[in-house]
Parts: sequence; structure tokens; C-alpha cells
Amino acid sequence: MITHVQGELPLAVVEGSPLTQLPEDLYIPPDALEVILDAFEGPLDLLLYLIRRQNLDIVQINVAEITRQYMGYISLLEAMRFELAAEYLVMAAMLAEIKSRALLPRPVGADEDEEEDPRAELIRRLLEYEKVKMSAEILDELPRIDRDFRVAEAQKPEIDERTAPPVVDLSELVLAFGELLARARLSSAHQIEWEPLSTRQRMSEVLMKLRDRAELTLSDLFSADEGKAGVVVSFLAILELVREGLCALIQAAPGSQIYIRRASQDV
Amino acid sequence: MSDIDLKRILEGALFASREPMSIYQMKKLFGDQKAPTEGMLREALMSLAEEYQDRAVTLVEVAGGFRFQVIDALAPYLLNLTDEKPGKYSRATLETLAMIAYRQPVTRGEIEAVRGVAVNTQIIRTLEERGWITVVGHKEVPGRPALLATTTQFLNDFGLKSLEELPNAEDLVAAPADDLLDQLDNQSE
Amino acid sequence: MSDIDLKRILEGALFASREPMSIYQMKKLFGDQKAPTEGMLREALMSLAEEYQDRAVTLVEVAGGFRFQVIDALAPYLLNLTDEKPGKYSRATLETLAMIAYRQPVTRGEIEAVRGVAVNTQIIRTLEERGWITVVGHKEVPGRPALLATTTQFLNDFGLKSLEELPNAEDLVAAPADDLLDQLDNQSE
Repeated sequence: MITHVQGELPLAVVEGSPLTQLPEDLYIPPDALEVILDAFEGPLDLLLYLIRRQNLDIVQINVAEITRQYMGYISLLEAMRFELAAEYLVMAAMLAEIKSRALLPRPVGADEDEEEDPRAELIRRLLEYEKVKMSAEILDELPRIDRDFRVAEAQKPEIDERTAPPVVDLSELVLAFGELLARARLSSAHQIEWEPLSTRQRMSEVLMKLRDRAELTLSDLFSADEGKAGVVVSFLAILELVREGLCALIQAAPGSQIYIRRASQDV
Repeated sequence: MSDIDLKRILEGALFASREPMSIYQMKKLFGDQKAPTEGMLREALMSLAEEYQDRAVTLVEVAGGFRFQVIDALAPYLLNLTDEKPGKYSRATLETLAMIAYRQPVTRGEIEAVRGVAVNTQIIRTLEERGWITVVGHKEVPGRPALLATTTQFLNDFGLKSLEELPNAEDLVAAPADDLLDQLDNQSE
Repeated sequence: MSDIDLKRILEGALFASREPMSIYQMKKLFGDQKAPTEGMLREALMSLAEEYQDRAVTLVEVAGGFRFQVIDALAPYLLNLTDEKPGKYSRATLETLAMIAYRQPVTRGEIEAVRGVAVNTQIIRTLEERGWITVVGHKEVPGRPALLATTTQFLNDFGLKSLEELPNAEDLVAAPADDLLDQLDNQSE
């Protein structure tokens, strides 16, 4: 049985001496919530960090304090990523249960083997997770294609390929884009307005022309036989290219020729 | 550089590169270190070419620079490897192509942002090799990512006179039940 | 076949192919002609590997077969050529991949149970599109969840011949586990 259940419970025992206050670098202010959620892969990961890096002894962990900290985050979590909060809450509940069991005296004569110590279950889970975590690190360190090594290839001789390349029907392409839009619309919080296709196409065309020549006069981009609509599209495309930082407009003096050039010349 | 000799570095780089390598790119291999001169590079390339004289690959100079090439005599053998039935593009490939067609000019990062999944280099390469997309420039943001756009061949192959003829995909978004489930699935994450 | 020797044919075919070449494919090179036996092929490959011993490329065997790859020592030079950094995967992605690699076949629910957090659909899709994992069946429990496993391409891309070559993480964690359980025992006495 655990004997020191009341009063100043040490948070941790570091090299034999009890620690009753959290080290400063360990305390996580509520406004750093996002940082925690990004830095840790979940409650198991956070607990592992506390235990391994800070020498917290899992057997003596101050469950009440940890639970209090967890609860403090809930209101903030509600406004943000609640699914994650739920996972952290489940862990808090489990810790609380372990704590409460430790406080309750065991019924005399109860078969010790009947009832599993909840701490054993937690430790089992922590260790299992730690294995996965280390496996992930091992995997990441293995030499990987295109990051650590490259396949050696040489140009093939001209062959009359017997294989026709895959055929794509226009409807397949449109459908793929429709699905993509539907997915993106639901998963992203913000909606981006896009230029009409004609403008996007003209943007590509302007960039393509600038690939061969470093600089063009603005009038090179307007063609009389496209009519008014064509001029408007070209104009919008140029404005958009400048806005996105893809091109720059240059004019030596007011009223003189306007040039358009790539934002950078070293391509 | 001293521990691996120049010839070996060029040999590895030429085999690692899918495009012919220019002298400029060969110099780039050395990063901040002192790059060898063009004379040194050409000398090493000559000596390398000699080493490969009786092999199944030869070092050749083409318009864009130097590359290793499998000798023509092997063409009949390689032909035996090709399959006769045409394959199919993956959903990832189609979605990437659709993003480029509808949102061009677009960077890989922008495609990834909408798709929510990393775009595999292989997909871009497949579409480039097919002649449907091309790099039209670079975006002036850190990393200078390539700007991708569709080509005239893309329009030809899909029977379009211009991109404006691409059907409006937005109309399709009011979608069948399957999609809806998919959407819900995504949303609950 | 007689005019070009077997070793040269294999050399050229290996350099012509982006994917590792299996013994089966090597036999296919000879079409209707009498193909060499596996023994002959392996012998030629051994001798070819020797020829490339001190070069910038080396012949390796992975799960999918044989391929030439550029030696690791050249990686820093090659890195200077590209602006694009090679893809980095998030910890969540790597942990999911690790679960699948080490525990396969495994369901998403099982991964979630061990990791203690939900597995994002996008992580699964990223790994599927990368060609590293695939659905190999469905578990006969309510909901029939998909069973995930790694692919041959996963092994190829990590330079492995088989899953057994994966370094064992279990050994690394064994010691601390004993510690903790010991402490637990002492406490409850």
C-alpha cells in the first residue's frame, strides 16, 4: 500500500530528494496550449515526456496537480480542437482514477490478482506507445530513397513503346476537381477566391513568354485581334502576376514604355 | 571534396540526374566549396567517358549537357520489358492535374494545401513526361518553388481550344451520396 | 544474345529501369529467346557488382529485386543541386507508418488505441499515395475495418530486402520497462 497519501505529496523524486514544485521549464502556461498540442502527439506522449525527460516517477506522480492543470485547459480547448481535448481528458480521468484507488483502503481479503492495478494498465500503455515512438525514430533514420540515396539511372535508348500511355477522359478530370473542391471546402476554414480560368490561363501564357525573354513591353502582351475582352483578360492577368510577386512592372519615366519582367532573372 | 575524387562525384551526379547535366550544374554540386573550373570538369568527364567505353552505358554530350545513356544495341532487349495494355492514372495524379489545369499557375505547395496531402514528385514527373504540364516560372518566396501550368498539348489531348472550355467543376460539388460521406469523414477529423 | 554478353545486358537494363528489377523481369528481357537460368543471372549480377565496387554507383538487392544506386557518400553533393528539400514526415505520420510496419496487418483503430490519439485520414492517404502502405483485407469485426500493411515499395524505398531487416525497437525499450514494473512492485508491498 502507498503510505504517504496525504499532505505535501512530492511531485517527483529526483535522485532521492523529493520535489514539491514543478520545475519552471515544465510548467505549461495555458496560452501555450497550441504549442503543447503541436509538440506532443497526445496525452501518452506528454506523460512519457514528463516521466522520461524530467525524471518524474510514475508511481508517485501527483495526479491531483496534473488533473488540475488538465482541467484548466478545457475551456481553451473548447474553442479550438476539441477532439484532441477529449483524448487529454480521458487521460486525466484515468489519472484521477488511479489516484482515487490509491486513497481507498483495499477491502480485507480481496484477491489481489482479481483486480488489475490501473497503474499497471497505464504503464503498459505508456511502454507500448514508447515502443512505437522509438520505432518511428528508427524508421526515420533508415536511409530513404531520394533523401539519403538516389537510384542510378541512364537514359533509355529510343524504343517504340508498345504501351500506350493511360487515357484520361475530360469528365474524369472534371470529376476529380469537383471532388477535390468539395473536400477542400469542408476541411478548410477559409475560402479563397480564385480568378476566372481565362485569367489564370493568361497568367501562364505571360510567364511562358517571359521564360524565353527576360523582358517584354506591355504592348507585346496585348493583341488587337483579341478585342476588348482579350485586353481586359491580359490586363487582369498582369495585375494578378504582379500582386502574387511573380512579375514586376518597370517604367523609366512617366509616359514612357512599360516593361514587364520576371520577378527574378536567374531562372 | 578531397576524399572522393572529382570523377566519382560527377559519375554519381550524372547517374542521379534524370536530365542532362550542364557544366553550370556540375559546379553547383560543390555548393559553398571552391568549385572546379570548367577545364577540370571537362578533363574528368573525358576520363570518365573512357572508363565507360566498353560498358552498357556511355557518357554522351547532348544539347542540355552531359548524360549517361544506355547503348542502342540493348533496345531490342528493353523492348521485351514493355507491357502492351495501357495503365491508369491514380486518383492522386488526376487530382494534381486538375488542380494545375484549374488553378494555374500554381506551386506544388498550393496543390498540397488544397489536397491536404503531400504531392509525390513522381506524380509531377509523370505529368511532365506526358507533356501535359510544364514549369512556367518560380514563385519569389523562400525555396523559390516552381510554378506549374498546363501545356498546349494538354489542351489538344483533351480536345479543348482553351482553358475556358474546361467544364465548371463547381457545379459538380452538389455531389452524390458517396461524396457526402467522404466529406463528413473528412470533416470529423 | 551471343553478341552482347549477359552481364552487359543486365547492366544496361538495370540502368534503364527506375524500379528495382526482379529475376523474373530479367528473364523477360530475352523475350522468346531462351532465357538464362536464375543461377546464371545471379552469377552475372555478382560479377557486375564486383566491377562497380570502387565506383560512384553500387548494385544493391532490395525486396523488389536489384538496382543500381548512387553511393551514400555523394548525398551532400547532390543536395546542392536542388532547392527543394526532400520531404519530411511529421511524427504522427512516422508513428503511424511504424505501427503499420511493425504490427501489420493492423487496423486504424488498433493504431489509435496504441497511440492514444485519432489517426487523421490524411496521414493514411499520404502513406497510401507514397505507395508505402496498402489495404490488404478487412477485419471480421463490426464495421469491417481495413487491415493495413506495408508494400514492397516501402521496402525498396527504405533499402530493405524484407521486413525482418527492420531494426528491432523492442530491444531498445526492454530495460526501462523492467525498471518501472519493479518500482510498481516495490511500492505496493
